[in-house]
Amino acid sequence: MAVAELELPAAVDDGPTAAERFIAGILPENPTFRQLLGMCPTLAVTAAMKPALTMVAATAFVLISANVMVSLIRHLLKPHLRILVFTLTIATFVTIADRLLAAYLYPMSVALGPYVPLIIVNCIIIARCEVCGSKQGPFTAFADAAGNSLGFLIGLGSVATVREILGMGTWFGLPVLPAVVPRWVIMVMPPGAFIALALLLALVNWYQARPKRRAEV
Amino acid sequence: MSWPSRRARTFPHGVHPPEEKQFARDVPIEVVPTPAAVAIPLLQHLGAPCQAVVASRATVALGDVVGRAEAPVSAPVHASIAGVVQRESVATLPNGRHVTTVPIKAAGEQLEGQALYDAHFGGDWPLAGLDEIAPAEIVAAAGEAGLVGMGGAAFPTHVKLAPGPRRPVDTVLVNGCECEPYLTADERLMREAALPVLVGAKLVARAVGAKRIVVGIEANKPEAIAEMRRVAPELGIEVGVVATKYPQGAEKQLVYALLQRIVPGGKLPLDVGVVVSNVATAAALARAVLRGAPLTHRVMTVAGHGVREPKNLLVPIGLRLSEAIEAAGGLTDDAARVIAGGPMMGFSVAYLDAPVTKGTSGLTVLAARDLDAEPERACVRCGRCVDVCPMGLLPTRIALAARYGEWELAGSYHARLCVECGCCAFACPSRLPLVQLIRVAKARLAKMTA
Amino acid sequence: MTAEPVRIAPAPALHVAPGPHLTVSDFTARRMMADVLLALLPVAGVAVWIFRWYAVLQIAVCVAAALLAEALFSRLRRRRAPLDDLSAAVTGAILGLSLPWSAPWYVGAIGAFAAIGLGKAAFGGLGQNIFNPAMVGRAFVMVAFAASLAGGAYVRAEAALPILTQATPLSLAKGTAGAVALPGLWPLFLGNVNGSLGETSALACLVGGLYLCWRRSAAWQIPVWTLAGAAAAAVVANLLDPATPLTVLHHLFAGALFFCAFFIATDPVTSPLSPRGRAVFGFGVGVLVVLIRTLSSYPEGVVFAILLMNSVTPLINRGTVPKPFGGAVELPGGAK
Amino acid sequence: MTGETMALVGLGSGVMLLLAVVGGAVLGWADRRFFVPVDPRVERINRALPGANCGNCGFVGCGEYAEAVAAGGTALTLCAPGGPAVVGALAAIMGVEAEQTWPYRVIVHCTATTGMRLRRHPYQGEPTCTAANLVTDVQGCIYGCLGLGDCERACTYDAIHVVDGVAVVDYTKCTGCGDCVDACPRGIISRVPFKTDRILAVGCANQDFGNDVKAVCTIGCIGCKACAKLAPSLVMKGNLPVIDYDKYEPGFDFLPAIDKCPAESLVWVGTPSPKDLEALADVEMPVRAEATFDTTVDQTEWRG
Amino acid sequence: MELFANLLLIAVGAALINNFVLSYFVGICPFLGVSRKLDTALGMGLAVTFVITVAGFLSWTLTEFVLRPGAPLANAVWHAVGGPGDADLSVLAYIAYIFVIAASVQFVEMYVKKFFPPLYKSFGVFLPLITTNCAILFACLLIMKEVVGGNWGLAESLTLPIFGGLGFTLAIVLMAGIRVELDLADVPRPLRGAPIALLTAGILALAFLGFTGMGANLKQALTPAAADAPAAVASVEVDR
Repeated sequence: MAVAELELPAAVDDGPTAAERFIAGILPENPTFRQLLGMCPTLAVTAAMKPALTMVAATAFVLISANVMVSLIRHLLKPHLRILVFTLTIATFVTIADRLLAAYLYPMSVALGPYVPLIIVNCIIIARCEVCGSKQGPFTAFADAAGNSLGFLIGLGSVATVREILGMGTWFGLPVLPAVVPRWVIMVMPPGAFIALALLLALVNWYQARPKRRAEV
Repeated sequence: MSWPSRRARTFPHGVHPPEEKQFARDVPIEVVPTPAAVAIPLLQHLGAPCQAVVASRATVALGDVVGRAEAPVSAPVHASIAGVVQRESVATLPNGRHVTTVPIKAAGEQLEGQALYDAHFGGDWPLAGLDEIAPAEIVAAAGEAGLVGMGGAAFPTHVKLAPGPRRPVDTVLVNGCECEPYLTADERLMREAALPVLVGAKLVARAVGAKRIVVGIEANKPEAIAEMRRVAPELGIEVGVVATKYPQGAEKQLVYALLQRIVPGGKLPLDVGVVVSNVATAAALARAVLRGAPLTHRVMTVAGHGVREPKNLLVPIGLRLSEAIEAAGGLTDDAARVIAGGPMMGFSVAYLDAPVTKGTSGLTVLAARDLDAEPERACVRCGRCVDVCPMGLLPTRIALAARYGEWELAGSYHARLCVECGCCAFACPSRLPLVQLIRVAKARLAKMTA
Repeated sequence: MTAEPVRIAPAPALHVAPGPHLTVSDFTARRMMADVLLALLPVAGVAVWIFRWYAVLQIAVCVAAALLAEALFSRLRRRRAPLDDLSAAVTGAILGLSLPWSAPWYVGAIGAFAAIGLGKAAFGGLGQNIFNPAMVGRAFVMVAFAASLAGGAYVRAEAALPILTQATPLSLAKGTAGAVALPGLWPLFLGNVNGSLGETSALACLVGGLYLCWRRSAAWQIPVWTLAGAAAAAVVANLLDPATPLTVLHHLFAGALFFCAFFIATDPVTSPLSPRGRAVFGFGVGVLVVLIRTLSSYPEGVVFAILLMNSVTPLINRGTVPKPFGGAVELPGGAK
Repeated sequence: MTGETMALVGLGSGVMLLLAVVGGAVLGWADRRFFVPVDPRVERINRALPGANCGNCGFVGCGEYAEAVAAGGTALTLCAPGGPAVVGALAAIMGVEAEQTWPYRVIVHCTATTGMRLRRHPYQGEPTCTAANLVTDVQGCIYGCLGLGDCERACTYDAIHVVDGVAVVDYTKCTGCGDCVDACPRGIISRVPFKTDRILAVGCANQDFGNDVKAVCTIGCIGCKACAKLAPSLVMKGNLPVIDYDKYEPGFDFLPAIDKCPAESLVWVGTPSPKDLEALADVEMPVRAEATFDTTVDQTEWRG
Repeated sequence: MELFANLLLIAVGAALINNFVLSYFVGICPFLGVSRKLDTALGMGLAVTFVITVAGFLSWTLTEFVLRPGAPLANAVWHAVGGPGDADLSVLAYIAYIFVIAASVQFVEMYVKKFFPPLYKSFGVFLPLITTNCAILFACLLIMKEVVGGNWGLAESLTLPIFGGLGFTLAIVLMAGIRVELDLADVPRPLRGAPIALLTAGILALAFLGFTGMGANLKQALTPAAADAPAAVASVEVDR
């Protein structure tokens, strides 16, 4: 997953355009479903929509800031130090995000607990810095980060939707299932996270394989 | 001297397939009339093929050398009828070997009927003077007569009897178990020709320098045990009764049952000081040494619901399988599967023009009703195969690894120790072709190390 | 992967096949499953006797849902539904018998779908699942519908049958330390107590289980070592905490231990292959059951113990490959 | 900004600086102390390889192949998925002059469809070629294709299929990786250089005498040697003609040989994509998989 | 005795009850990525355990002496420059931790590469990944929280990472055993790879739920007097 990207050379070519990067991040290279990156938050904070979206927002802030920042300083980077620089850049922005959350959305900050600082080690961000930020200009880096943030939103949003509706009968805290429908408490617990993500991934894989199968028949 | 304990002895695990010996156990050995032609395969043994030494249209007599062994591990083949040599052809033997054969068209005077039977088993068998024969002489006679193990392994006997400067052999086991269902050829041999069998055993012991000779017979052959016990004391040979259980006749299992010696994995009985010889091989050795006669005929059983008159036949090597079946009355209408050998380890054949070889101990013909109609299902890991495996392996794991191409995994489960006895597939409730899959794994592993 | 059976044509159209050409006639995978169903009869009988229509309904729902799920998931994979191998029916029956009488119908149905779908079909179907399907289903609904399946759910003041107004023995033991009178050992053994449908009568489980072992449809090592493991752990628990109301025999006869030992742990697919592995597996199940009963907040530990040991089974299998005949043996001086 | 904040920032910076200095010093020391020399080319070769770790090169993975290439003495052309482009890249890294060569493709040496095979018998058992090959009399010809599709399952590129009982290569998809060559238990698939879009192949593997071939196949090669007399790159090996593809001349007129063949054993196969023919900047392909016609059913010991 | 009971609780809590992978979802990347073979999984688990312990020790040191409000070293400098009250550098925590982790991982990588080449060859590529292994940062954060709160000393701060790492090792080894088994299974195509691994993890998580409540009961059993004190095991109230 991230390994392959980390091993890539700091190539000189220009790579895809900003628009291509943006589009690719949303679906074709969706960080959650296609690249299986950032699994920790996808499992940990998706019991309900609200924390999930807060998480996405914090991640998006860090991702965009870090990607643009790395892009700006890309000519100064020494290859063997780049990962360290990325990490420290990310850690700085995460600290900012964490303090902002604590200041303005205190209940959310408490609810997300250590998962906000864990954004530092979210593979998506390092992967984007490595693949795009360290090689392309700030505008492309911004588009790339934005696209991937949207992709992350889709990933977390879909998992959280399934879990919150099945587990609590609500969506964003608003009741959507009638009270007679039994609530599946398991969905808001750890096993439910694994199972929901597994089945969603299987669904995506199945959908991907479908047209090919048709063509064969 | 008789076997110290009269209690039947055996080995761990194994299965009890239906014995089905009733078809031909009480039918005396019958001599097949000389066929119009035979095809002598140039490779009937484990090892290198022979070189044909007779030209097309040459005339040969019974017992003339047709193919000469040129490699160390090989055995010559001889004409089994008198006649005229035809152009070489190929044949696929039941075990899958594709070999060149030398066809011989019958011509001239033939040794037939009772005369042929007497030449094999009748007449006098001198008991005195056996100890004066030089071991080298016995080995040479076995080599010239083209003797191979007739229980099915078909390993050249002269190689087995001259093991070289390895550990000393103290015991010769004569294998009269015949644990395969349906087959009764060895049983008939022991009942009708106990003397040549025991004389042959004596010669084997003389050749390898063993002091002790034990005949192992399964408990379900009381007449054979009685007959052997009648003759054996004269020659100082013990007769041991072993439990009726499959695969009692497998070398390592027999060695364990009779002597409580464990043959280490990947080693031979020789490594624990034992030579195992089949009763038919012993009889053929006696004939080769004392009468100078090559291996041209053998006794085989043709039995099962699929043949009209199940019989034990004395047939010339190279006889077509279809003619052997005709001699047993032909196939019934519901015959479904012809098996060269017994039903557990034999190979199914469908093209009946293939020739009989020195190792063909019988033909089992199963009717449709003998075959299992249960479909193959998923392995439920019940462990039956583990419970029955006489080698103590995990057949289902090896087979599954083979099915998914995980060869190293199969190897790590000791796939190469499998003796392909078929116990696992016999016992499998899901009807998986375990033996076949293990054989695939073994072949692949052999290829990988080669 | 299954070979399409070739139709046996009349002679002389001979056909070929790999050896051996004989197979044991009275033992098939289907027969094994049928044996389990047969062995469950006394257990189900006791359940119906104690819980009446509740038991009938619960078992029927679970079996029907399991069969339906099997058919559905086979269809999704475009394969023939192997309903005739009876494995789905066994899963449904065991699931049903492990549920409380009071569980709503949808609990059984969802449990059966989780069992067959998540526990079996997702791993490739019969013979390839890692976890016991029935226990996956049971654990799924146990966590999903905690309110319907917790200890308290077994008790209904308004129930028509008097026995259903009593708490289950293990809930009693969990709830108040030592103060309550647990049911005597005889009622526990015979089954005259509240509890999940199949677990109440140790006697019925023993009868059915012995039949299974006698038929060799279940490996005898597993129940023996499960009970041994539970007994050993219970002895230790009693030594550490002499005040506990649960004696060793209570641990054995109360709850689902007997049902687990004979019917759940013995599932051949998810238990180790070799006799030695089975012993380790059984012992582990027994110890974990008692450990979870005494220390966790759940009154009963069978479900978790089975799932935990299932996850260890591949490692057990790896560690207990039997020694081949003559494999690594050094001969002591050649002959003995 | 108050002085207090300034002081705090200063303290924080100081701490970070101290950490950085300590960490840097330790790592710098470790870097020298624990230095392991690595050929820089290994890294570059690793990047040039596709990273699929398919194992076709015979090494455990791309990494090991990269090391072997960098160490020298290993052919640069072993990477089948990478194709000519990778060979070129490796050659550039290793500073080797690229030579002219041809794309490799596989040929199946059997063309008999189900109806042409004689003495076939219904088979009950594991439905794979490798397993069926252990059973006698599945079909009369013990050399020919068994048609149970081991090659089809082995192919990563969906380029070989069993059509009417015989394996047929789809040359628009074949990359010549040779997985099918290894998968075939009868060894009737070989891997040869395609010097033109279509090349001549011997579509039979039966090495028996003419009469024995006729008994098992309606189109098998009877070993008449007619073709060998008419085309120099066709040589007889026993009873079977074999094409020496090193001496194969694309322009040679094979028509007389084909016309003369009394069976139907000389066939035209192939159409490699033009892309491959263009991108020929690679050295000679040393791995040339020859069909072995290995029919031995039972390599294992026989026992009683 | 009480320290021992506390340590036992932390150990059981970190390894089983709130398993890092199955309950907190940290370290999922290596859990999914390096669990294909048993020996690599074991190696990875032990590598993580080692690194996490080193990082835990370093983070305790940093927190205790530099980062926590009123830490002695920071305070000394602070008062020397005449700052009022206590110095609070906890805002630096994340940056400091990640720096420490990155440096120690790189050190371990170089060390292993030099002295254990076979080990490096088998999972060398995953060593850099440990840097981005959330389990390690997560352990540091938990330790920080408790140390800042004044609850934990060095013993507790080492017990948590050691047993958290062992819990991770347990989970990844179980997973590897199962996945090796699944290589011989006909798993439906869309589920192959990550989905079936996640599903297996889900069922494992389900099984580990059996340990729920064990901490409180254990504490009650060990220290009857402190029965009503809050559990010492750090808990994160996200998914409860």
